Amino acid sequence: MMSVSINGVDFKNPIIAASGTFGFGHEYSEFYDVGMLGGICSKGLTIEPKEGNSGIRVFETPSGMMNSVGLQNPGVRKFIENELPYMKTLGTNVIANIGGASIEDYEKAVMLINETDVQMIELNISCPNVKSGGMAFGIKSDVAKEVVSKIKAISKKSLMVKLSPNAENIVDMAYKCVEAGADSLSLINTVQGMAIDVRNRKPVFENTFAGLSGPAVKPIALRMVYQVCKEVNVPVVGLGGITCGEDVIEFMMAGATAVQIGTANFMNPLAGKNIVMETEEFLKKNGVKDVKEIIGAAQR
Amino acid sequence: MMSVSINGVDFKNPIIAASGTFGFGHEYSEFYDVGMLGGICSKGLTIEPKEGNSGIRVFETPSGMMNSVGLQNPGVRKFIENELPYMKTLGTNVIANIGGASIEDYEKAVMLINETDVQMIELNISCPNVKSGGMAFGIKSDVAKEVVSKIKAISKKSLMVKLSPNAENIVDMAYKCVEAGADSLSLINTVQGMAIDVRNRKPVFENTFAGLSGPAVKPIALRMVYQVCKEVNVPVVGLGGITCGEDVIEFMMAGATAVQIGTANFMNPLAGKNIVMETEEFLKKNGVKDVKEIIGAAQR
Amino acid sequence: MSINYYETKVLENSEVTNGIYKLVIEEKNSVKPGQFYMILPKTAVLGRPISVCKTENDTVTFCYALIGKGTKEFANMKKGDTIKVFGPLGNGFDVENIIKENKKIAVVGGGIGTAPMIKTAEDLKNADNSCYIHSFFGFRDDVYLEEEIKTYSDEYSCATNTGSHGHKGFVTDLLNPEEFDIVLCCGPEIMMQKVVNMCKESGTKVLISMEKHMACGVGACLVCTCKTKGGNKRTCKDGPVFDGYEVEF
Amino acid sequence: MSINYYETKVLENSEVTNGIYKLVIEEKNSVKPGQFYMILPKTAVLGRPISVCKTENDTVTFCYALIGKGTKEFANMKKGDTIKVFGPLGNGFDVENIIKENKKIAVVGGGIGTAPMIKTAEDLKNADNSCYIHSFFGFRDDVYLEEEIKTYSDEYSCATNTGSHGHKGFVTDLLNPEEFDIVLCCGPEIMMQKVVNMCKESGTKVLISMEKHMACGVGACLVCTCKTKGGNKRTCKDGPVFDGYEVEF
Ligand SMILES: Cc1cc2nc3c(=O)[nH]c(=O)nc-3n(C[C@H](O)[C@H](O)[C@H](O)COP(=O)(O)OP(=O)(O)OC[C@H]3O[C@@H](n4cnc5c(N)ncnc54)[C@H](O)[C@@H]3O)c2cc1C
Ligand SMILES: Cc1cc2nc3c(=O)[nH]c(=O)nc-3n(C[C@H](O)[C@H](O)[C@H](O)COP(=O)(O)OP(=O)(O)OC[C@H]3O[C@@H](n4cnc5c(N)ncnc54)[C@H](O)[C@@H]3O)c2cc1C
Ligand SMILES: Cc1cc2nc3c(=O)[nH]c(=O)nc-3n(C[C@H](O)[C@H](O)[C@H](O)COP(=O)(O)O)c2cc1C
Ligand SMILES: Cc1cc2nc3c(=O)[nH]c(=O)nc-3n(C[C@H](O)[C@H](O)[C@H](O)COP(=O)(O)O)c2cc1C
Ligand code: FES
Ligand code: FES
Repeated sequence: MMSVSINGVDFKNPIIAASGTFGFGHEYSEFYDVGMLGGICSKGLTIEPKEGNSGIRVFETPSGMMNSVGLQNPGVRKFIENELPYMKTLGTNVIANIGGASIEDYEKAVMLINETDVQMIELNISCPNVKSGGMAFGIKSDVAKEVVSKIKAISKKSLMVKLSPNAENIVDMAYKCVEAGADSLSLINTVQGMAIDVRNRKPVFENTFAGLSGPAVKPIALRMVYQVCKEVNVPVVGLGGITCGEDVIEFMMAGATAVQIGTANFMNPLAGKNIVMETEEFLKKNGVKDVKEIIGAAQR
Repeated sequence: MMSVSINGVDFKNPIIAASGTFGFGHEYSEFYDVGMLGGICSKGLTIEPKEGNSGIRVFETPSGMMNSVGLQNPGVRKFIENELPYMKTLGTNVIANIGGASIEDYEKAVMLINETDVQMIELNISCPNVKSGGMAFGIKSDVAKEVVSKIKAISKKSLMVKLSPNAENIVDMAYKCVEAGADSLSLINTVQGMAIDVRNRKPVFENTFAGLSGPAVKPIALRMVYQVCKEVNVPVVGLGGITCGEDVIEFMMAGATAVQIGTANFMNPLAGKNIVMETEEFLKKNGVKDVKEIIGAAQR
Repeated sequence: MSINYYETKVLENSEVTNGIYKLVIEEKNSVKPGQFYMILPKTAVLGRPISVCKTENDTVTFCYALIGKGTKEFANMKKGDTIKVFGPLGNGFDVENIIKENKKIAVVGGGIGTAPMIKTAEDLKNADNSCYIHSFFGFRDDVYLEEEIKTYSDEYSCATNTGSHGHKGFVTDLLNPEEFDIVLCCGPEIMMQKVVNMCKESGTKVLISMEKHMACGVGACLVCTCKTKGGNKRTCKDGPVFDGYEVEF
Repeated sequence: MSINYYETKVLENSEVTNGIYKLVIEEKNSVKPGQFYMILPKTAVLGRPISVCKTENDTVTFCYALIGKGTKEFANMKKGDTIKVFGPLGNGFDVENIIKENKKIAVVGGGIGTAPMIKTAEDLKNADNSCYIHSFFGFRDDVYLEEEIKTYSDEYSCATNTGSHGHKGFVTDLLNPEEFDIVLCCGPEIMMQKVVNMCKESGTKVLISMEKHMACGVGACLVCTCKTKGGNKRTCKDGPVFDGYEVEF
């Protein structure tokens, strides 16, 4: 009743833990059997280990939060060596989220992931592109298209491209990424925001800007998912502010085949589990036999 | 201590009521002396009267709201005849907010406003542009540039252009509008969002999308104001989710010369008054003699 | 008017029947029937418009249905808690004028729309005890506010969809507008439309209290527009009570 | 571990001195000193990490300073209210090991950082009543938790910036690490850095409890990173108690 499939990869249910909010699955395993989730996206991985940003890394906003972790991660090799074996024991799909500051970075990371048994790659194109003066790959469709087609050419895994809501034109971005070979899309990553510490007269974050997530952004995320689903014919995974079963239903009715849960995990460590149960309950209550029936139900 | 000036227009303080949230000043005058505000932006005006959208027009979101009023307004002529005389008695600056579905609409409206004694025009370029298939004027910089330069050519009033956060590139948009002659800029208008009624399996709004405002969008608005202020050398009026004195300070430290208060009026009918007082208090407590001192203090 | 959101005390908050709650707060403002308050949940941005059901000794009583996030928060309040309210708002029923021109009055309520009709009937009776009030209340299944309305009615009729109480069917099955000088009505839009159509047929005056989603509650934002023959009206400020002949459904 | 956010009862919530509050909740989990709970304000997305100050008969006591939005909401709670808590979290001080290897112990607290040091001293004494504890507490002006710490200290010294109580100046003016086998410390980062430097000079062991903004509280999000000689550590999971020699300030 709850299973969905994305590009040949089967998910026992459409609820996936979002990258960067679920570590490599260890921590939340202390709270519930995370194998009940449809999948887990790893923390964003880069070819070399990254220390992440200095200064404050998190700031609460009304119904949301901003983070500036800066892709702190052990690097792809250590991930494969130390984290993946554990993740594979969890009994759910493992999605490797890959970041990079250059196309070569992405390529190297993907080559290594190719040789593992992760089910899917999620290509995070929100990373600052060192070669174009730090503007993220995910802003201009043509820049994104280049990296996606290069990665598609070498990827042996199903390739999901994770879009940034900061893209100049989300629909064009989606279209170009699919054109370049994306097997599926996920959206949204965090929305660029900022805060100012009025006592120090300085931005709160050392990097000035940070990424906004959580319930505050849900209306924006849902709108983008709806727009993108209307335009492309690959599976779309929706996320951004989902905290309950009804939110999942909204994203799926907008056209998403599956969803991811990010900030909600922080609001309640059992969020993933609860959301799976709530979604199932909603379907039962409303006489929906198969979750796939509601995908795109609100498109018109 | 609180006065600022935008392009030759003096404001007794930098707190202005935002368009569409304050009617023409009547209603909130029942609650406090709205003459204590720096200014009032009129409800968005079009050359012809507009009935506005049908169906549901408002929807609450986490720490925000979406609206789909659809520019219901009596038209510029009736505004001048019935509303402006009253607004002029309020003892504060009157800013006429102008919308339109074509450049000719904007031009006609501005010609009429030219002949009145409003202090300023705020050009709302978020309106759907009928000639370009309904995409708003405020999305692509070049489209915006055209309308702004045409209006600048005929406007006898100080011209403030109100930017949409849905612009493809907010900095480029700001830059082009200034190039085209904008005397000042205000941002942000509402962020495009949507909601789905999971019981009816339909978008909540008849127009599918609606405009998100309120505290939820503040981090995004502040970021855009900061980015724009860094780039342009005309006064910028910041808005989006401001609900208290410290929020005002944040926007001004980001570079704004003044701010507008929208959704906050709904959360508390005395919001305008309270925010003026809180801002003044903050300055006093922190030994700031002139509010102008803090403008741009957090820029770096 | 010096009203504004302010914190007041919850004196009582209890479930009167399945999903229907009664809330009593400390509040001194004088209120017209049909007027409402904006009640602001702690976790919300927008107030919830709730009609006044009764006023008495510096208290105001509301009756509300459990719908979504806001009313769920309200349902959890206890005596002694504080709550932010703002009102009374809206035009309300003009009892003085109604009573001056009409002697036989039908008071029609559907579902939670019965709440404002309690105070309406009470104020009519208080204004002129000799007026004749026949109240027609319709519910899905559970009935509530019956004792209250009976106190102020010369006659009372009830309908339920399930037939659990009174007539099985719609309250409109029971109403004959011809018997009345005026019909006063609050309930689901579909029911009010039916009532108005019936009144039009018989030429009976009818006032209805409209329900629209609101933001400002004071007439400034235009999200609560009600289309009428005389153009767009603001439900919060020009209404919620409108002449049934004027409203375009 | 079966812990999770859950609603528990507020048994007491009172201001102990200007802007400093004591909160007692019903809670049965056993807690190590230096561990903390995430306490979730009703209007917030993220829990507020607050250290345990005392545990007793199925209650946990916190002591918190009024800082911003969340603690302001906490300050308004009354006895009988419910509150969402999640804990205990973090490593805490390993009392057994500390007491095994150290007999002369300095317990140093600055400001609200004194809160976890109460339970730390208490648990040390409970583990081995023969250990010698000298507590050094520093405050800006008002002093608090003095009676509590005295109960578990063989000696107690106090410093205030204003000189209103005890030594005028910093608590670090009073501490001589050479006199101790180990120093246990919680307070503002700048103070802990000073303490660690002093300990390094005298070669004294030092454990400090770090304070970082947090989101998940369980080690999954990496927003609470503390840089150490051994690489990035998570304050919520690997800490908040770290070896002072390891932390890179
Ligand atoms: C003038 C007026 C008087 C009313 N009087 C009563 C009354 O006496 N008792 C009672 O139970 N209800 C009354 N209502 C309806 C009541 O306002 C809604 O049931 C309530 O706002 C639902 O809030 P929620 O947070 O539980 O629901 P949610 O669905 O979570 O609310 C989301 C948003 O939609 C709005 N909303 C949802 N349903 C309605 C609705 N039917 N009407 C207006 N806004 C809505 C909410 O105010 C909120 O802004 C009245 C409405 C109006 C306009
Ligand atoms: C392990 C640990 C133990 C703590 N123990 C105590 C204690 O026993 N008593 C006490 O009074 N305080 C303690 N603090 C600090 C306490 O968490 C903050 O004062 C509190 O979170 C402020 O919340 P606020 O909503 O009032 O402030 P706001 O500034 O409105 O908070 C906004 C956001 O920033 C975070 N934040 C703000 N200041 C701090 C801070 N100093 N440390 C961590 N996060 C912060 C908040 O958690 C919230 O997410 C501890 C912090 C940590 C990390
Ligand atoms: C603390 C934190 C760290 C994140 N790290 C990553 C990351 O490494 N890679 C990535 O693609 N997205 C990352 N994200 C974005 C989330 O995966 C998600 O796209 C975003 O938070 C929106 O979803 P939400 O509102 O459900 O949190 C991170 C988000 C947060 C809050
Ligand atoms: C109900 C409503 C109506 C609005 N109408 C207009 C309008 O007519 N013209 C305009 O330029 N902006 C309009 N806006 C946008 C606001 O002026 C403001 O830009 C936006 O709401 C963000 O500010 P806030 O978060 O403080 O509300 C409207 C906003 C709301 C909520
Ligand atoms: S709710 Fe704002 S005009 Fe009625
Ligand atoms: S708060 Fe998430 S890792 Fe520490």
